[in-house]
Amino acid sequence: MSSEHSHFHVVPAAINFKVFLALIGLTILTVITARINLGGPWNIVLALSIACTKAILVFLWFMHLKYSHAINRVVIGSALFFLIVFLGLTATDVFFR
Amino acid sequence: MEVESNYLNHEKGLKSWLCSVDHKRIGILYFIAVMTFFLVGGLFGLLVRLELLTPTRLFMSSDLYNKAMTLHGSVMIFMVIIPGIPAVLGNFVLPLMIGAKDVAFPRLNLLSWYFLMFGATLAVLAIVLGGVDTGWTFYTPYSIRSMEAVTVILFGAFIMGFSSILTGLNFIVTIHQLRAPGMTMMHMPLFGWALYAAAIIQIIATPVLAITLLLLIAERLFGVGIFDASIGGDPILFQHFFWFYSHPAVYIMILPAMGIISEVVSTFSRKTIFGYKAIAFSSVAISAISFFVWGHHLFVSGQSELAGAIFSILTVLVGVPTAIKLFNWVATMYQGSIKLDTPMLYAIAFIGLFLIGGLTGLFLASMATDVQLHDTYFVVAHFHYTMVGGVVMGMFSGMFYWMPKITGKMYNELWGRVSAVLAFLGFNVTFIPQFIMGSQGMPRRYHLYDPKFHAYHLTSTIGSWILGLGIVIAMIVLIKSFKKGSVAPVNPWGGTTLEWTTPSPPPHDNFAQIPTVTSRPYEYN
Amino acid sequence: MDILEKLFSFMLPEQATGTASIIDQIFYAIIGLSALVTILFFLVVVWFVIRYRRRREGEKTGTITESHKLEIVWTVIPTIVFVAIALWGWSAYRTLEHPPADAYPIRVVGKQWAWVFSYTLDGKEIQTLGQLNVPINRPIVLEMTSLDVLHSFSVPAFRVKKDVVPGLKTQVWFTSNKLGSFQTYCTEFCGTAHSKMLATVNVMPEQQFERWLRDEAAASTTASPSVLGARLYEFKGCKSCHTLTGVDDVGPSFKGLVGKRREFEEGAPVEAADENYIRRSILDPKSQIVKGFKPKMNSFVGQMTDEEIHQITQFIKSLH
Amino acid sequence: MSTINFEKGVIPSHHFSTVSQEYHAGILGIWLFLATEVLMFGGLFVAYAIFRNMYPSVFHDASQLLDMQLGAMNTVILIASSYCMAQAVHYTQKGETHHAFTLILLTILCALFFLGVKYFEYQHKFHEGLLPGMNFTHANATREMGIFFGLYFVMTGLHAIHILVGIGLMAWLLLRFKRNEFSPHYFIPVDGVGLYWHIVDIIWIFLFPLLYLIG
Repeated sequence: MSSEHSHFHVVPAAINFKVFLALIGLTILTVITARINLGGPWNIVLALSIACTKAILVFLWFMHLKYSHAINRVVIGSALFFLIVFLGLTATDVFFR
Repeated sequence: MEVESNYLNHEKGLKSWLCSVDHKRIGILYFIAVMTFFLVGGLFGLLVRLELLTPTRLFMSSDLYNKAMTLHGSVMIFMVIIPGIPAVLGNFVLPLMIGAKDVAFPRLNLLSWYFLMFGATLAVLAIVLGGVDTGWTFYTPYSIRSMEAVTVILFGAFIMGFSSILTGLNFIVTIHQLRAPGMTMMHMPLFGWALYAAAIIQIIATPVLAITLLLLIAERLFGVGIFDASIGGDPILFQHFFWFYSHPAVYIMILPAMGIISEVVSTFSRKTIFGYKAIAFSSVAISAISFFVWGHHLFVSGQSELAGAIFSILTVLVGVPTAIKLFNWVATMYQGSIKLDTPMLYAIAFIGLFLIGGLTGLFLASMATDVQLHDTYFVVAHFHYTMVGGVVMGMFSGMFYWMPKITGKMYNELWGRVSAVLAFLGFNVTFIPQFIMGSQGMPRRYHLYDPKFHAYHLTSTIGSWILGLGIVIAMIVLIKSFKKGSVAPVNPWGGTTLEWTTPSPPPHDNFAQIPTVTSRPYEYN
Repeated sequence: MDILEKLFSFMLPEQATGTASIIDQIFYAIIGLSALVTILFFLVVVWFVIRYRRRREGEKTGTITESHKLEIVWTVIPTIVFVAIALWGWSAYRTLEHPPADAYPIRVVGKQWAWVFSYTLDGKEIQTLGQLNVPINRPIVLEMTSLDVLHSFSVPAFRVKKDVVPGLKTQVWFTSNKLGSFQTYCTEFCGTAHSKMLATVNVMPEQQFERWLRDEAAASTTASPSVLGARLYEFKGCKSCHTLTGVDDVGPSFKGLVGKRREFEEGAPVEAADENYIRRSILDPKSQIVKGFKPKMNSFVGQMTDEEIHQITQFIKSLH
Repeated sequence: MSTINFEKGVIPSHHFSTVSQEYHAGILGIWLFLATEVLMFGGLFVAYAIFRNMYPSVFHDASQLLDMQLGAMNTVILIASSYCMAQAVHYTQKGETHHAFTLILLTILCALFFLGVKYFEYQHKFHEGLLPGMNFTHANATREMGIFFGLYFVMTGLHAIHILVGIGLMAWLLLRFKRNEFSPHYFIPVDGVGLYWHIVDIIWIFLFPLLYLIG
């Protein structure tokens, strides 16, 4: 039974601050790049990938998913997976009608 | 003789029940709630069948018939078979079965009961306000234009969704964190695995129902336009949103029932379950694949042919784990020592009826035959075979199996068996004619119908009386066993799972000392 | 396959198109398989229950708890059989989905609780309510849409069914090879009179169909506005709420309406109902709800041309 | 990377055998709840993705009507509040509860500021007639723009409700800090509310580019 985790990792203040700066930086980046028209789907791909990196930063450090039990990663991972299944299969209908 | 304290006489008074955080008492609270809703839903089912006795109007107007049909569907699904087995038997038995003193979050467990009651009162309010006539599926655009009570029942269903999420959340954490020492996942009884698989679906599917209902409420109040074609929205998108929850939801209903059948068949055949790993993994496989198949509800709704083909193939794949389970249960009986007590009777009824339910699903999974059978009484019979033949029979099998442990008294065995036989016969007389008239083209949700179907409807209505009688007898026998009946032994059926090691009824704290588990659950000799 | 057909043909309606047998074959195959599996299961369970009934408490029972060989067999075989059924169903669906190029188009409009079919003959549009007349042995394609909520056009005898969705064009096609009339149902719940939203498909010889079409086209050019208004009274659904007998229903009766004083729930009353009053209650009914009636009527903007409004007004005028 | 040892002198609730078992149960429970939040908003993102592909130009024009500066400022504020919350959890674990108290207060202020900006944006839209769906009355606008604003109001509205709930939770935390219930050995509620707040922030991180920055 999972009791070997009797200790708990404390995320140091320095890492929190670095993550904070990275998030602010990425926000500024996404605002700037939104103005340049990269043509085709690239604008949305770039905007989404920036948003995903920001989300991953928050997940791993602010929410200390990095140091949590593996089951928590499985939980949030499966939530995102079934979301993609939902979008994917609905798209096979809506855009091929 | 001093009565030893158990969870029933541990403390007295209504307040001790309504604010109890003991998983056993919450199980009883849910039992009372689910049984009342079952009576209400069943009554409306009988009224609908009575109205269909004659091709023309008998005693209901078309509007009233549509309201009765909608109410039968909504009450039975949201208030009876979704909370039914997990909240009543799961709450009571799971902690005992895995050697825990209580579920992980007792207070959330009580909150989930209040969510159900609050949601149910909203639904009752909707009936009083004029009723809902959209069918339990609330398809747009009709549900957008329908009367104002629909918003109230939508909000009620939204609230009840939280009850389901909290139960699922509680069970996942309980199974992960609170198993007795030595009970690895592969030593956990199969009812635990079934509740775990159902809880996964409750966690992942119910939020999408929540957002679907919110979007529909926003559509009705503010005209958001997403599902309304007049300004570019897409009514078929609502069907995608609705069925992404509602098809996995039918597996929330059936998986716990399958868990009960694994327990009952193994105990009443006094034989280790056949293929423990196969059944455990097929439960989780079902909950995973169930999220890929919802499109078979849209084969003829204007869905693209590509999506139809993909959904058709995925739908038949979800039938494979179910087939594996049916084979394993029958294989368990081989070389067993089978005793046909009431739980076993209901379990065998489950195997027979759910087999037919599953096989008739094949007609609806293949696109060509679905063109002929979609939205006819064939579909009505199919889902009643899985929902009543499956979930309700499984629920009664589980209730008769654990009632001695819950009440501490033995139920009346003779009347238990009578109820099983009556329910089985009545069920078949009610729904086999519906298969036939369905494939002949009799559409679903019809208040007035073509006289050529009269004979089938007549037989079906008579069958519904027998089914109703069987279920009422079963309920009386169960409820009476709270008051009267001989004192139940600690282990009336010779079960090997942990809940049979506690006295019946179990003490407030389940186990004085948490047991250690060494062997797999079903070792008989 | 034909033994299955003899055994289970009572479950399916008559076959009135060439393609119906494609679907019926799959139906018979699956029901044959299901019956076989159900009987096998029934026999095995009954045999086990009798053979291994409990003779005395605590007797020794078998020790087989799993057999990989058996489990692989009853995993692989159902998978193959099920996937085969799905693929067969899909290939049959493909042949039924795409109409032949020379199919005769008929437009179908589903609206709350009636089906309107419209044909075109050299530029003129002919409409029928609830009666779909088609020539025999000719592919017909129905281009369908809905004016309000979801409906579904289903003709069991033709093995044809497709939802009718507002804002989307859906289609079905068939080639009837049998004369006579066949029942049509609406199979998607659409409200109060969902069970009365029926229609009949009349399959007639080619010449009779051509002659009927020409007569209809001719009739619609010579008929007087009030006669055409009478047809509109039915087509546009006025009939379901306004009677012609003077007895009020969901809406006020049309009999003797012209010239009557009209008092409204709100707003100034109209002394004598005239053409403008009728026109406004068609285009903006909610602004002129007569006292004692509920605002149930939706606006007909976009659903009735000015000429049609003129025809219905002439018809109401003729009812004094 | 310092760690805290749990076992010293803390009694778990009656049905848990050890404190760390109770802790991990609590965290798993919170993550499961966060999964339901992600899936609920996920449904809205699916609807957004479908309608954006259906009407790309309409979404492009409608997005120009939104004020990008306000959106960017709100994003920065919410990231800052998320940082404060993460630090608050850090200091609670370190035992400096008074420091954590001020940080949570700061987070609440950021959240209130965010809602203020949102209120101003909504006010501006009501005034201009950019309302959802049917009652969309903005001049020279196509019919489908009602859908963009329908989605906009549902997404940002539901998000704003979650911010309000977050403020309520944090106020409840301040109360418990006052009664100094939290210590390096008992901080599950602080960690839980922190996780909830970070998910609300992540949802806005996705909302901002999708609604305001359609290139």
